[in-house]
Amino acid sequence: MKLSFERSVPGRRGCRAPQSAAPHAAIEESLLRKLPPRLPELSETDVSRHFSELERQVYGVNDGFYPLGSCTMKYNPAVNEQAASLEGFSGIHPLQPVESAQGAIEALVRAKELLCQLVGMDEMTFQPAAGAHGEFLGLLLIKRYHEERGDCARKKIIVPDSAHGTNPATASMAGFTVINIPSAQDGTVDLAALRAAVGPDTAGLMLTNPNTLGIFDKNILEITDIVHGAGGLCYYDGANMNAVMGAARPGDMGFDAVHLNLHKTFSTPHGGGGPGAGAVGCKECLTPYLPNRLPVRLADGTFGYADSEHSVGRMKFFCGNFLVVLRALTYITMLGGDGLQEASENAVLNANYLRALLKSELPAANEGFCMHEFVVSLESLKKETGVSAMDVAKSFIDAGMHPPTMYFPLIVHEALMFEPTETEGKETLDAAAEAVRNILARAKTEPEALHLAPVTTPIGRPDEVGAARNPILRYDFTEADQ
Amino acid sequence: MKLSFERSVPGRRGCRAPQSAAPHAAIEESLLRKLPPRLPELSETDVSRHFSELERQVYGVNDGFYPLGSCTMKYNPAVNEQAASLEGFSGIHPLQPVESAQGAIEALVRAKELLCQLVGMDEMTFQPAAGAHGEFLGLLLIKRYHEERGDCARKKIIVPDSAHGTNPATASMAGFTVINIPSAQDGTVDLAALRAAVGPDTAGLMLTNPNTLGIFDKNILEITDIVHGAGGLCYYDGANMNAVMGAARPGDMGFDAVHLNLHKTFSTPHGGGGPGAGAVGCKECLTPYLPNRLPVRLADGTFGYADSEHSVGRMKFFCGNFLVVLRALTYITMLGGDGLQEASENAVLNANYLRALLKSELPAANEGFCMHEFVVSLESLKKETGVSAMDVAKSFIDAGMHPPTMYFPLIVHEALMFEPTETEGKETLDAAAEAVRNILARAKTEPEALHLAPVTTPIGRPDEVGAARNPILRYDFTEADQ
Amino acid sequence: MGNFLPSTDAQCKEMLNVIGVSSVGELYADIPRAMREKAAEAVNELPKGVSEFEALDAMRALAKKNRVFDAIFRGAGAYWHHIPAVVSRVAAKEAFVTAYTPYQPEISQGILQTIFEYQTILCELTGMDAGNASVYDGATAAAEAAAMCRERNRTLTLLAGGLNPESIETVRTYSFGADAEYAIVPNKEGRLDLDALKTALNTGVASLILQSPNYFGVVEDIPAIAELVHAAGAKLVVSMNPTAMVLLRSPGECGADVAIGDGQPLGIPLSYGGPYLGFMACKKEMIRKLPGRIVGQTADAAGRRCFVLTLQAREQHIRREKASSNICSNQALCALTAAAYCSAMGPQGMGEVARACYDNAHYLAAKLGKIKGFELAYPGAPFFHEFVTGTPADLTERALKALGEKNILGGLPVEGGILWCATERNTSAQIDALVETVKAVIA
Amino acid sequence: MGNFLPSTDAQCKEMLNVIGVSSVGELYADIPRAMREKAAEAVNELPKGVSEFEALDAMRALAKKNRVFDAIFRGAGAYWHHIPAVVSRVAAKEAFVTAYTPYQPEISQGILQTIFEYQTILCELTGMDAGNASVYDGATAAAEAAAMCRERNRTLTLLAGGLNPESIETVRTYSFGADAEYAIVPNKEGRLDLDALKTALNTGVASLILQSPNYFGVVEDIPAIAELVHAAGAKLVVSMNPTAMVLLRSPGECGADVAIGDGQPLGIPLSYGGPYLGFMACKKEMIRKLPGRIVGQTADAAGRRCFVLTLQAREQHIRREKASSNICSNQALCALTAAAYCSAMGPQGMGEVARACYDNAHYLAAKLGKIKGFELAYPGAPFFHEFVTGTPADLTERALKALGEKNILGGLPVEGGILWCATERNTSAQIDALVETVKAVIA
Ligand SMILES: Cc1ncc(COP(=O)(O)O)c(C=O)c1O
Ligand SMILES: Cc1ncc(COP(=O)(O)O)c(C=O)c1O
Repeated sequence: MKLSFERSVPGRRGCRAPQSAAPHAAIEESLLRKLPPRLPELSETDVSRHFSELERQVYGVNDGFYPLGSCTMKYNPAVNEQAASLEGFSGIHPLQPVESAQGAIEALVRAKELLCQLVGMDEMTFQPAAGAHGEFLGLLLIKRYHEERGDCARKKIIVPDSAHGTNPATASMAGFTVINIPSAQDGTVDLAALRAAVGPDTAGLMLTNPNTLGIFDKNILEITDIVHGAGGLCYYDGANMNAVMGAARPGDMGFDAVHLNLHKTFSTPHGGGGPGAGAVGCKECLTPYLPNRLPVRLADGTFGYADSEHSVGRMKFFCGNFLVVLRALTYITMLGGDGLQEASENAVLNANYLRALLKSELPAANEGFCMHEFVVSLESLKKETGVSAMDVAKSFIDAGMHPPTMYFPLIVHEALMFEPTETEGKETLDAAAEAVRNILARAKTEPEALHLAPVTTPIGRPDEVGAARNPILRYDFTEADQ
Repeated sequence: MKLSFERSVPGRRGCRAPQSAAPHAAIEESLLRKLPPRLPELSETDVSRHFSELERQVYGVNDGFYPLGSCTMKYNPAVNEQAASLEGFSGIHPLQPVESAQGAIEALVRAKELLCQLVGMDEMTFQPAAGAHGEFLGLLLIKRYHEERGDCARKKIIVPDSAHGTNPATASMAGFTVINIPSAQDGTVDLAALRAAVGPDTAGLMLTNPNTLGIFDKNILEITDIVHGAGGLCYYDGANMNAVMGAARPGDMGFDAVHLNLHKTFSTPHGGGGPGAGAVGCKECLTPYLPNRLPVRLADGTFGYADSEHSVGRMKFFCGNFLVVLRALTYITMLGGDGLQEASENAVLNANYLRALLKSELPAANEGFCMHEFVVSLESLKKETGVSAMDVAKSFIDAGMHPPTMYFPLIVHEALMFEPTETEGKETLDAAAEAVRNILARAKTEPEALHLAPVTTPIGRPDEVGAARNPILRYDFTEADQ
Repeated sequence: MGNFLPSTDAQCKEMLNVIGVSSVGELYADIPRAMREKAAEAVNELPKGVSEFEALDAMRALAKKNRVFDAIFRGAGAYWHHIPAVVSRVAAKEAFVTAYTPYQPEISQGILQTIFEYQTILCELTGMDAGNASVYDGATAAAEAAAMCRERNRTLTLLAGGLNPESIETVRTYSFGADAEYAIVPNKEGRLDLDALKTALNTGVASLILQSPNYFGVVEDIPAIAELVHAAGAKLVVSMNPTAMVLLRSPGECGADVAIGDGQPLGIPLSYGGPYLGFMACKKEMIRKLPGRIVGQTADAAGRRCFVLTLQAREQHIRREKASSNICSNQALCALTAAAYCSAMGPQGMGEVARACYDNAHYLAAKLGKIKGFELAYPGAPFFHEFVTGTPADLTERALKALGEKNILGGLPVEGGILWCATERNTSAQIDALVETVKAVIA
Repeated sequence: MGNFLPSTDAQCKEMLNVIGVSSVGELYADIPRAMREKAAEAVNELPKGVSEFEALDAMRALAKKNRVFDAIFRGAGAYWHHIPAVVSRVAAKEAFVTAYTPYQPEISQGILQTIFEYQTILCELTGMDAGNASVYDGATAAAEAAAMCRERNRTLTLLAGGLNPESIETVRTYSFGADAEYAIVPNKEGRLDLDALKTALNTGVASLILQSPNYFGVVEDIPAIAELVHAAGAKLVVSMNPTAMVLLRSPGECGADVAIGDGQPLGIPLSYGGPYLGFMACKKEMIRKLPGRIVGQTADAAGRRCFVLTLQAREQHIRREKASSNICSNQALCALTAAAYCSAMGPQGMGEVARACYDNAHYLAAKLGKIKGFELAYPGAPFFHEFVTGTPADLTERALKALGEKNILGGLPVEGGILWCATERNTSAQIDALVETVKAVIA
């Protein structure tokens, strides 16, 4: 379809600004922009149609099953959006006086109290804008903790090889050396490897539990003990919290800090890639290092902010992605403790059900039960038929569903990772299993066809290699002029 | 696609109501419903997906060109919706005290003052919910007018054969006999026929000008004079007002009453068939008969309602489709007098341009220029190739556009009626003309193919005859049980 | 002004060239010059256009002049319910909002199917066989029902005294148009006086239009009334609040021939009275007398199920002066909204709403009824979520004023007292606050 | 609780059967029993679930505790602009809202194309060659820019004294992580002190991060600074308000290597500070150092133009600990919103907004500046839509309080005075009211 620039008509105009009644003020010529930006020149009709057409080329959770593993693509209640669009929230300035923003600060405090209780932490900040941002803050807390204790040799962060890419990337950003440890055969942390890795240079461990294979590491207390025993701290990547609300608290597992992806577990929509929010909770030992402007309940019953001179500093502007937190609070308020627990239970139920349906066809990457997601390996299918995980995933599109996550975690070959979430009904899971069965049957009879999937979409598979080799990152206006 | 009833899962539940803290009150057994209604049992996920899928099967103005003649499918500014959803409008009760609804009544009064000025009327009511409803009120005003003057023999309403179907239907509903008069060769009112038709039994004339052929009747003053001369009154069907804002006022043409389709000219969205609003304006002679609860500006500067003992009575609940009027007011406020005039000018320009582009291919139903819409006849095409107006219209769908109105007005054979509206750009009109040219070319080379159009839609042409012969007007639950 | 004229000056010029004129003015040549000048002058006197921001700001300023009450205890035809967020989102979907009547079924299945679902839901709620795609509102539904029941020799419409007075007025207006007769059958102790009904029923009676729960909140004895009406050879039209239908016996179960009402409680905001949703449903025998759009199921040539506007031979665009009604544009988006509401709530959710309305109203009635001057006007009469207290006029005024000061909209003053309403939105805290306020007025 | 668990009890049982367990509890067998019990206890102590209506009502009650000002004259990183209604509608389209990162291009072209359009718009505004799909906000954009400019032997980041203090703090935090150095180059009379800059520039300097118009509203002499910075072999990062870019010389025109900032003024509501939109754009040479998602154009096998996430070799999911940044989720919907805003306003509309901001701010400055105690702190320094008056602390407090009483949010107290802002939304009536109120305080 056309780009907005290709719909543009020279001289056509869009929305008008109010004319200022103020006198035209002079501007020094040298300050003035010379080349006007070539923005699209569209009428409102054009804008409406352009974005309607674009939306029709997007598959959202509202279009069907979206089992994108590790991303918790649950259905997000419409009421979240209504709450976030209340003018009392969307129309207030971040720097307006605290007395005039009591409701906003109270919302932050309430959200923090509820979430701290849920994950077993003592304090929480909402400044980080996403999970990775939260991880970064978490590691800075750990860094500052060791520093303040004069424990300056602790420069290493241990990360299992099953970890999400943000974990090692974050550790690097925080100035640590990353120690990757291999997983045990069953996908859990290899305790021996962990014991071997820890030492006086250990700053901490980053772990997600359930991990990216969807396994709850039953040795979790031992793991955190080993790290603590060596003087390190434990950081919990909470991206998979949707499995264990009401079933296990990171705080009780022995973690010292945690981030929660509010846009995953707490049902704020994903927006095509964001915005999210990466709430960071911690135990008392780390509290002093949290960013300033910490929302607090004051002695007189009002709400305000607290600063600490030990803070690692600010993570971004203002109080984080406020409206995302507000959506999460709406969700938590509606579900309540009981509802959150049920949500996790159903997420786990759904994942195990789908896994059971697929078991005979697709070898799961591990034994036993899974938590809210599971990984299958198509390695043998690939060997037998030449059909790859990618081919199967793309064929899923032709069946009217969003593919599972492909090729993650990296430790499983030809991996597909399914996370159905609790908001899907049995019939959707049945249909998904049926679709996989059909695809696998076709893989045997007509493997070439699957290499071409999807065929029901406006475009086929794009040339991604070409895109990276010869990057075209913006519209080329000279093209149009020819 | 599935019906909601087919997505339903027994026992699945949707939105919860708040639990009442009041004690459970007893109900007499005999009052209780015996069979619970078989409503769909869906989760919110299901609801979101169901209606998303349904929306993907609707072509709206946001999807492209929609030249549905007589319906004025202009682009409706998004801001109208924002204004209508302000809680100060959407959250107020129609029977709350006048003092607590001053803004609402002021809105009605402002809208009425602006529109009266625009069409040259003295007073206006917003009670009618649509154009046809407005027509009905208009004729009741006329009926009461004659009655109150003791002029009881006036039982006939003259309607040209080019009129919209609502006109004669309304005249019947209002208890009049309809006198259809044929149009002159050029599509205007045949003055001789009109003169012959009027007499002491004439209650009035219903006319739209420009008429349904898109022609402004240049004899309009003579026409209204003839009717007035015979003692009748003149009613203006304002559905085509989009052609003449700032160019001609029904009041100045000699009309005594007029309805305006706010959902056409004044840019409130069509909602898949409604709601609209049929504001009725009239000259002073008819004012006493308007429905009660007439919004007025009071002497003290506040706003209230006025009643008249001569009123024909109430047309519906409360004050009409209030939020539709509010959207119209937003639109009028934004455009201003100058903008409304420009809108009409551009509507006329666009229609004449498209007509000119098509002239060589499609004989227009009349000579000269058109106003905001025009009618072409495919009679000769049909004779030559067997391709009907319907076939061409359906082929338009395959070209990605909404068809023009088909087979209306009835006086033109194989009619197609194009109303591009002012919110379309030249390139859209060029594309439409190109599409018509292609279709006509194909009509000559492969007429059979056009009988099968559209082919790019989820369904082909439905069996409408079968639908009417064997009406299935609701889902049959027994079907599902089998 | 505004951003709604895409054509640039250059494009306009090109277009004029193609048309073969030099200005738009030439296209208006058929309009008498003096008439044009007058019209131009008139628009010149209108305010000039402003930016979107300024227009919206003007509307915001108007909205602020209205009082949004914290709690509403007034019904009388417009009910304060919670609207699930997903319903509002569905009803705002751009294609639903901007399309028109689905004349082209191939690109309108989404709307047609929704209306078909709405019709089915309507049948289920009312206990009827078929429904139309909507009429303007509950009052015009009553007027249309009166018309559809008239026969050559039966033209008199009886209106129950408990019918909403605005519905009565509307039927009266339509009857004036139709040159048809109507008569009001009075109430006795808040309900239709069956003796008066018996007297009124004669061979000229086409129908009785009955509301239950009636305007005063009281549930009528529909089965008994149906028997009387049918025995006289007339039709029974029952107007019922759709929320009540989930809990109480439906019109169909009670023997009505036509069920009508206003669908506003089904997800449509109060909106100062409109747009709302008139619904009409009937027994099989009367289908071809139903006015308005009707959607039917059919199939395309490939046998795929699909939906179309059907039975159009009743309608104005085909039958013109012989049409059963002149209705054209209706309340389609409101019907879609109601379908979405019923789908989002489901039978359980709607049952809970109905039950909460019932319980809250009875709780309120029990508390209010104990206050001097606020005794129930019709003690012992069954009611759903509205009831009348027999409050004297001066006390009414004082009570409502005191409530207003607490930003509570109290009941509606009606003849003989106050008509109260409570819905699922009226929490018991609100009810208690109301009762305390009223008590304070008395004290 | 809530309507988000579609499975009925019967279905759950069927599913458990297929899995081969009798309860969900068995699936949690790997969790130590004591841990489970403690977690269950903890959720038990949380409030119970409520209906949607009650949850929304609770949020409404919170919203009411915030004050929505009638007029806002405060900026400092968050700007009060009109958002065209069509932009809000576009940004609320359900599929845009609910989809995630477009990992599957075949069913995500709508999002990918929007980001590609956004990147192009960004390049046009900033005068740069390439932009990314967004980072968290303007402050993290500064921190990321500092990181992308660092080289093996050039690690020192200079921060202009006029950089937003919250950006400075953020860069400082990130620097703590990176074990990298930073230094602040002080201002002189509201603008960067060029002599201090000269002194600070040495061969270890990686970049200077400069904001213009700076935090105090003053337009910096970017070309002169660019010359100095480049002469020292360092990179110049310029942070600029996107509204200002339409009127003033863009970072690219002025010689910046990287342009950053916060896109909030482009159609994103104030929202108590977030979500906003961090933007980053750079010259061709630095493209592969840009952090974050980037969308590129390519084609499918049939040669159809399409868009994909590209240059992923920089990113964490491929490069892990060697990635240029850890960013994963970003502010995609805000980028889409900004693209919709710029498309809806167009160059003319945005030009009008910029001009109205400029004129209104200068009008305000002229009026305020004449009041004793409200003289401009940097008279003669060019500014866009923010400026500082050199108001003493006690007067600041009194003036802001008086404005608050009129429901006007006055400027932000900063060191040495008050930082004011005016946008196209601040009508001259509002400005006059502000000035009158301030005058009354003085009198
Ligand atoms: C396991 C895990 N950790 C961390 C992240 C990073 O979260 P975010 O995308 O919010 O930065 C993700 C998200 O993709 C994840 O799945
Ligand atoms: C010329 C004309 N008159 C009257 C009407 C009836 O208006 P409404 O559909 O609002 O009842 C229409 C609408 O279709 C029309 O085009």
